[in-house]
Amino acid sequence: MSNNQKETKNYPNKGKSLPVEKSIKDTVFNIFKKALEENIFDALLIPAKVPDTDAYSWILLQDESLFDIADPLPPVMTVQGGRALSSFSKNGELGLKIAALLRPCEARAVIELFKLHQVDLDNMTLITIDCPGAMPLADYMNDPKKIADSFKKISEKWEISESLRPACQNCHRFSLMDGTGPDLHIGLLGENNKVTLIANSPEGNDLLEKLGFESKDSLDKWKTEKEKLVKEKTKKRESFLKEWQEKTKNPDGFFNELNKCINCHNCMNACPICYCQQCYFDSQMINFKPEIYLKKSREKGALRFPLNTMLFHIGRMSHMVLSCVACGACEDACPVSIPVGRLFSMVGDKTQKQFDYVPGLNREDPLPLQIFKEDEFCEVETPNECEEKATEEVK
Amino acid sequence: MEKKFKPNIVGFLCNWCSYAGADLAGSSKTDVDSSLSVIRVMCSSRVNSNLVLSALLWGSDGVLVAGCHPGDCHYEQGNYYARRRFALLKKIAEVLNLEPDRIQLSWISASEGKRYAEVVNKFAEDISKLGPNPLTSNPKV
Amino acid sequence: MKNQNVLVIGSGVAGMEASLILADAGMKVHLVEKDSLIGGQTIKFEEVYPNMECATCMLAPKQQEVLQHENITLYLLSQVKKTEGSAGEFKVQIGKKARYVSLINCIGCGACYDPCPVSLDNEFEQGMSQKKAIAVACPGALPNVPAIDADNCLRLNGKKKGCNACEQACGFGAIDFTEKDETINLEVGAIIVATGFDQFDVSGLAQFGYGKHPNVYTAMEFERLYAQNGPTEGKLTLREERPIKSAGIIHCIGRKEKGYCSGVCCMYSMKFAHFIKDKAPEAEIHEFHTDLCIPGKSHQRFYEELSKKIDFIRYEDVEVKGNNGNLEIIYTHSNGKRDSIKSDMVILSPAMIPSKGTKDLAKVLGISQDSMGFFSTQDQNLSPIDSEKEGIFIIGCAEGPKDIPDSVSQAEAAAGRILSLLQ
Amino acid sequence: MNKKIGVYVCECGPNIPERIDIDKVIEELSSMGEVKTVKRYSLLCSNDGKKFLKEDIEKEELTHVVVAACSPKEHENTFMKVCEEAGMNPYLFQMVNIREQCAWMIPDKEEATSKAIKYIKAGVHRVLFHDPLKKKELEINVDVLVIGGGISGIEASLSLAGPNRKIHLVEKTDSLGGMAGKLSQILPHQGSKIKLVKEKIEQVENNENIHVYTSSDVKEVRGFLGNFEAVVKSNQENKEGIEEEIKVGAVVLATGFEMFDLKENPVYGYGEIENVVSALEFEEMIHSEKIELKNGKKPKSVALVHCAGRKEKGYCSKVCCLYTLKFAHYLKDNLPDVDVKELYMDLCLPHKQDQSYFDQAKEKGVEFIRMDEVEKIKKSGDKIEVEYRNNDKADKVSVDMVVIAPAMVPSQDTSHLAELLNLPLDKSGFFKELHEMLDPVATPMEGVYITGCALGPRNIPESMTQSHATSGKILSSLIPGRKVKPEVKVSEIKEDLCTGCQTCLSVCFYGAISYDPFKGVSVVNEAICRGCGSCVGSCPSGAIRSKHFTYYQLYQEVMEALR
Repeated sequence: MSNNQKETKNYPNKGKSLPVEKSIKDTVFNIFKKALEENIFDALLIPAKVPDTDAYSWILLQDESLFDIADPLPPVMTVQGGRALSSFSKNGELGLKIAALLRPCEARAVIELFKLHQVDLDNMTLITIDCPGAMPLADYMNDPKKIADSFKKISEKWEISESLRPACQNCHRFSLMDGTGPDLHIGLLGENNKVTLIANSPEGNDLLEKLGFESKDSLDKWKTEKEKLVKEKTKKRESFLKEWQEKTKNPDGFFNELNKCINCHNCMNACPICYCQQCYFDSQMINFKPEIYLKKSREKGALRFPLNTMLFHIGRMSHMVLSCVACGACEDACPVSIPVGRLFSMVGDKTQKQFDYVPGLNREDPLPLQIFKEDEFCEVETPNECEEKATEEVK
Repeated sequence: MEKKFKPNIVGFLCNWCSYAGADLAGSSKTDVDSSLSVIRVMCSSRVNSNLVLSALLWGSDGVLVAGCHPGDCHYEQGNYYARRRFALLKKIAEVLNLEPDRIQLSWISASEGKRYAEVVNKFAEDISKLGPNPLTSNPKV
Repeated sequence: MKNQNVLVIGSGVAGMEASLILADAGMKVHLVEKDSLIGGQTIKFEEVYPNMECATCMLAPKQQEVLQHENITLYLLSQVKKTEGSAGEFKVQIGKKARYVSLINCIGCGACYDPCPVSLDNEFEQGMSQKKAIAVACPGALPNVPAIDADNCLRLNGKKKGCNACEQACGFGAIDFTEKDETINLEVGAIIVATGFDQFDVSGLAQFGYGKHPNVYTAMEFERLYAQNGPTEGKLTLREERPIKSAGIIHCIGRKEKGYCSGVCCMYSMKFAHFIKDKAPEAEIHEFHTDLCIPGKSHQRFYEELSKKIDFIRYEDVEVKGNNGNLEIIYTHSNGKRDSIKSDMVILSPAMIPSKGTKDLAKVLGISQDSMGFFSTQDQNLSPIDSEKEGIFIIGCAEGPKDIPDSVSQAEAAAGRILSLLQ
Repeated sequence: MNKKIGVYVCECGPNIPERIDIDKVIEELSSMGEVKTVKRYSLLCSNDGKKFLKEDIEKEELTHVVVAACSPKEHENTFMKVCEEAGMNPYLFQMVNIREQCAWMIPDKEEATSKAIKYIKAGVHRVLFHDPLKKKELEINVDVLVIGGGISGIEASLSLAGPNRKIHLVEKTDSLGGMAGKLSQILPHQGSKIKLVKEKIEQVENNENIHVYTSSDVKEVRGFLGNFEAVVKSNQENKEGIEEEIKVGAVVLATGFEMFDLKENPVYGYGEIENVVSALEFEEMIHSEKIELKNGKKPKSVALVHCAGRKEKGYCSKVCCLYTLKFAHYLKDNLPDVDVKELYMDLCLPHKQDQSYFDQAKEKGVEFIRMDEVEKIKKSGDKIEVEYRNNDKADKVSVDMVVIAPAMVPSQDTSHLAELLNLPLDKSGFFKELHEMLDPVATPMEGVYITGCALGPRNIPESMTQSHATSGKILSSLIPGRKVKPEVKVSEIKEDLCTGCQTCLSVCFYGAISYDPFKGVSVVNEAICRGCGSCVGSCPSGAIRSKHFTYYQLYQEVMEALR
């Protein structure tokens, strides 16, 4: 674990800029190829297009020839990268050195899963890339070519397009954040035709050094451009939050959205944070004898089945919302188009602020429910004794 | 007005402080509202969203979680964790406007029989004012 | 020492701890308590410093354990009358007063209190409230069984021979007027003395106006005044039921007279200030202290936090005067300045002195008292809890003023010494 | 096997029937499926009542029992015992509180009755989900590992060692004795034996049941009360690096203290100015019977400065006042003309004999000067000036020699050992006791005890007392031939549901949960678990079960409450 305790919290002022000759993809892959050739890492987890289909998937790439099908920024997010990574690095230490190229939201999920011991980061280099967003999965599946094309245009212009997934439209964390998340970040913003490599940890630094790169180039341009976009998207996000708070002004707002739910629990299965073997709300523990249901239905006039739909959603929320990275995977997965991602993201925003916690930001920030302070949250106690405590010693 | 609404409230009380406080309220013959049904747990930290939400969505009009005062936990730190979990739940209820006042966290020590009665009576009164839990009568749920 | 029986005198926090450890080890413990309940002085405290933990809650599980332990025989309303023999083979005689209420049959419902025609001052509450001639000391007392005060019960003192109000009210046949005082003879291998402390009597010191002005309280009175199970059910008021706007707490009462520092008063005095500030945040509180003796590792922090909220005054001398129903504290500051403040309430923090029966018990046990009246212990470095007589150990405040953790440590140490000798 | 439940309603004399219509209760309960019998009894906790209950359980061949009576705090154990005597598993029993929390708090009889029915029905439903839990017994090792060879560790070892109990005493330096061994003399009223420590060391060396490891460190400790494994590593010249594994039943930490580094605060001038010495250096001077200035002359005036480090560290070290008094006495007794000034903030003399010791010093002519704090100690010609403030006025004394009494601070090993044993530290960096009031030598790790200054500043008698206290705790829980019976109502991991996220580890105060990297799941050590259920509350998937408080059981009560 100590390997992952980062000493520097701020990312550096300098990076390495590489000119784009053929394409961004090509420039990025050249770096990876070199790293694989020189055994700086042994394998790379990266999205790829499944040959002869329109489907995207994750591959753990060791054979360089397969870079042909790899794609650092595919038009869709099929399986959340955090989920992909944890699926093979959870049980025991990785023997090999592995790098993973992830969207920032995927990397944040990885950091959360790391805190939950669902990934092993000891031999893992996390690489993130400036993310223009992704297209809704359902749209893409309807017309892959058209959507892929429009994604290309959107991403080139860094447009906050309404055809992007809602989660991506409202995402203000699409780039490197000031924390100990990824080891290396690939900046695409800023200067045209340049890719900027930014080391964000000693390991990242090490990687650049081994590749023979010196971090001497200014990051100013990338930073300016990035911050501009962050500002713009933060504004967008705030209006989204406001709109959704309005929508849930009364309990019906919440129920109206979730009433379409068919209890498939796809949202949970797609969620990178829902790491349980079996969801509590899928378990036998919340089932009762028929007579109880009959009695209830008599009392209420009718009982709706399956029974625990709302319990599932609110319950799942109470389990994972503090770690919700707002990746939108749940929403992509919902067959009945419930805006579940936006809902969770909005609640996530409020609850995470309550605990002064940003999921995925820092590896060493403990999960809010695993720690406590002696003097806190007096406002949730009844009778409220805040005043009395305000003057007392703060731990 | 039709028959006065009498709520169903579930109270999770920790064994060492709050349950003993409830006992003391009884042995001092203090009147306590009968809307609350007591469920004994060893420590308030046993109580989590799984329990509170289930109770609430299955038809409880209110849920009380009660434990030892901060610093007095029989298991040293349990109530601090309970408080964090509760704070999260309360916030979720607030954000979704699911009537956050229907859940309450209180600290009641073994010597606070009177306080137990006050807390329960006040909570029952508040819940009566709120009326039946819409989560249980709402056909959408 | 082969005899596996141990006599423990006093069931305060130290006596209980020693009893439990020995009983857990399989020893047969005979626990003698002069009162009708167990728990000693500590159960009178609403909260204990530095964490403000509720003392009743803290001790209740221990008390229950003592009551239920199969290796502990409890003798309530009892005193040791005679001892002879030596370590390993003490012969002990215990005098046990009649309770007149059966510990087995009584279920503690309290139905007998109201019918009783006699009311008297409740000593446990420092006389601040009344109780009946049949009563428990306070709500939550353990064992939760009342005792009849034979001196005041009309039937037992002969004033009204036919009175059986309590007997009639009892649905369990728990009242037994025919119960007689008993004498019990025991043989034990070792004796642990845990008879605790009393509070220095401040009524002799006229300058503090205790007894003259009703709102001058002793520390122990204040402890009960703010206790949830005390005479006001925790409501903090003056005698005339007016809210408290100002309070002065005076440390070191009796330090000069007794010639020692009691080591705990500074902290409990600050605990009072902390409590008043909690309940009445507007109240102005002054602590009048000489040396601050706050040696616990968390105590100074407590003081530093508190000093932000209340006024600490280092005094050379101090007196309390009445002033039109109000109190005035006149003092000389350590910088020599003479000054005075008005105060609604004054709390006196008196020295801890040996408990009342110490002298008699010393005689019964054949051990001596030190110059301050506490039981003497041997050469302190070798065995700070050994009395001069082998097999007799002195623990807790019977050995000298100390706080709860030190008392508990000594209790555990006494058990350790005994068990170590038996190995 | 068919479930046959017996429900017994205790009247508790007049207490319950006064407020609850028991006939109605019986009527309602009798209609419940699994309930074989419902009976009332006047006073079940009486001897007759218990006898009745036992016989009735046997007669009705009951599998489960519900007793509706007083609070479980009163008689749960009583009736569990009866069930056991009647041949039942005592955990297939449920107590329902219809006295304190029903009859005595609900004035309306009808309301109280329906509440009682609700509670009893919940009890009946609940008891059907009870598991027949079994008490376990574990073999124990009664030997003890004592870490730290100062006076506390020595005393603990001597008190614990016995014909059936071996003690492993590990000391990091090359000799026993610790700080107390460096003291010139012990305070007169604390004992006359100057050679106390020496004698104790001899006793240890002559005790065949104590094995001493000098120049050694404890590298690893694993386990729980009765069953610890530890690795001791030697740093001795000829044995360097050699590790020995030992098995013990308990661990005593007696790692002592260190002195506050006076160089940390330049106002003391320590290390800069000649003839400004620390208390420990002054002890050495007394030891060698040479109280001299650097120039070989005897000092004519000495200032004893208290409370160095008190402000910096945030606590009073308790013993400094007394030992500076000892210095003052020594100076007055041995250098008749010397002028002694004690500069103190507060005199902390909390023991009954301390004050008279102070009074005697005053009689000998020692001057006591109160100060708020030392402003600066500096050289001025041949003299040393101690500048201080008192009541906001600046003042100074001028002397030949200054002796400074520094605060006691945690020894270096403390944080390392805390990590090794998973023990909490307090705000000052000392070990934290399990319960500051009632359990002053225990830790959250049952079987690990702490004594002496490792817990905070204290004097020698107090340290010795605590060593005897640890010995009391250990001798009473680890008895040769006896087994330990861990708590039954503990937590249990359902391995097929556990994802290995280790959230439960972080919320367990007692360190009862560990992670099995091979299986990828958390494991509860039942011998350590106290059954609070905090881990259960922390586990999102419900992979932890708290025995006797399972979700199934609690939900039965919830459902009944909602009827």
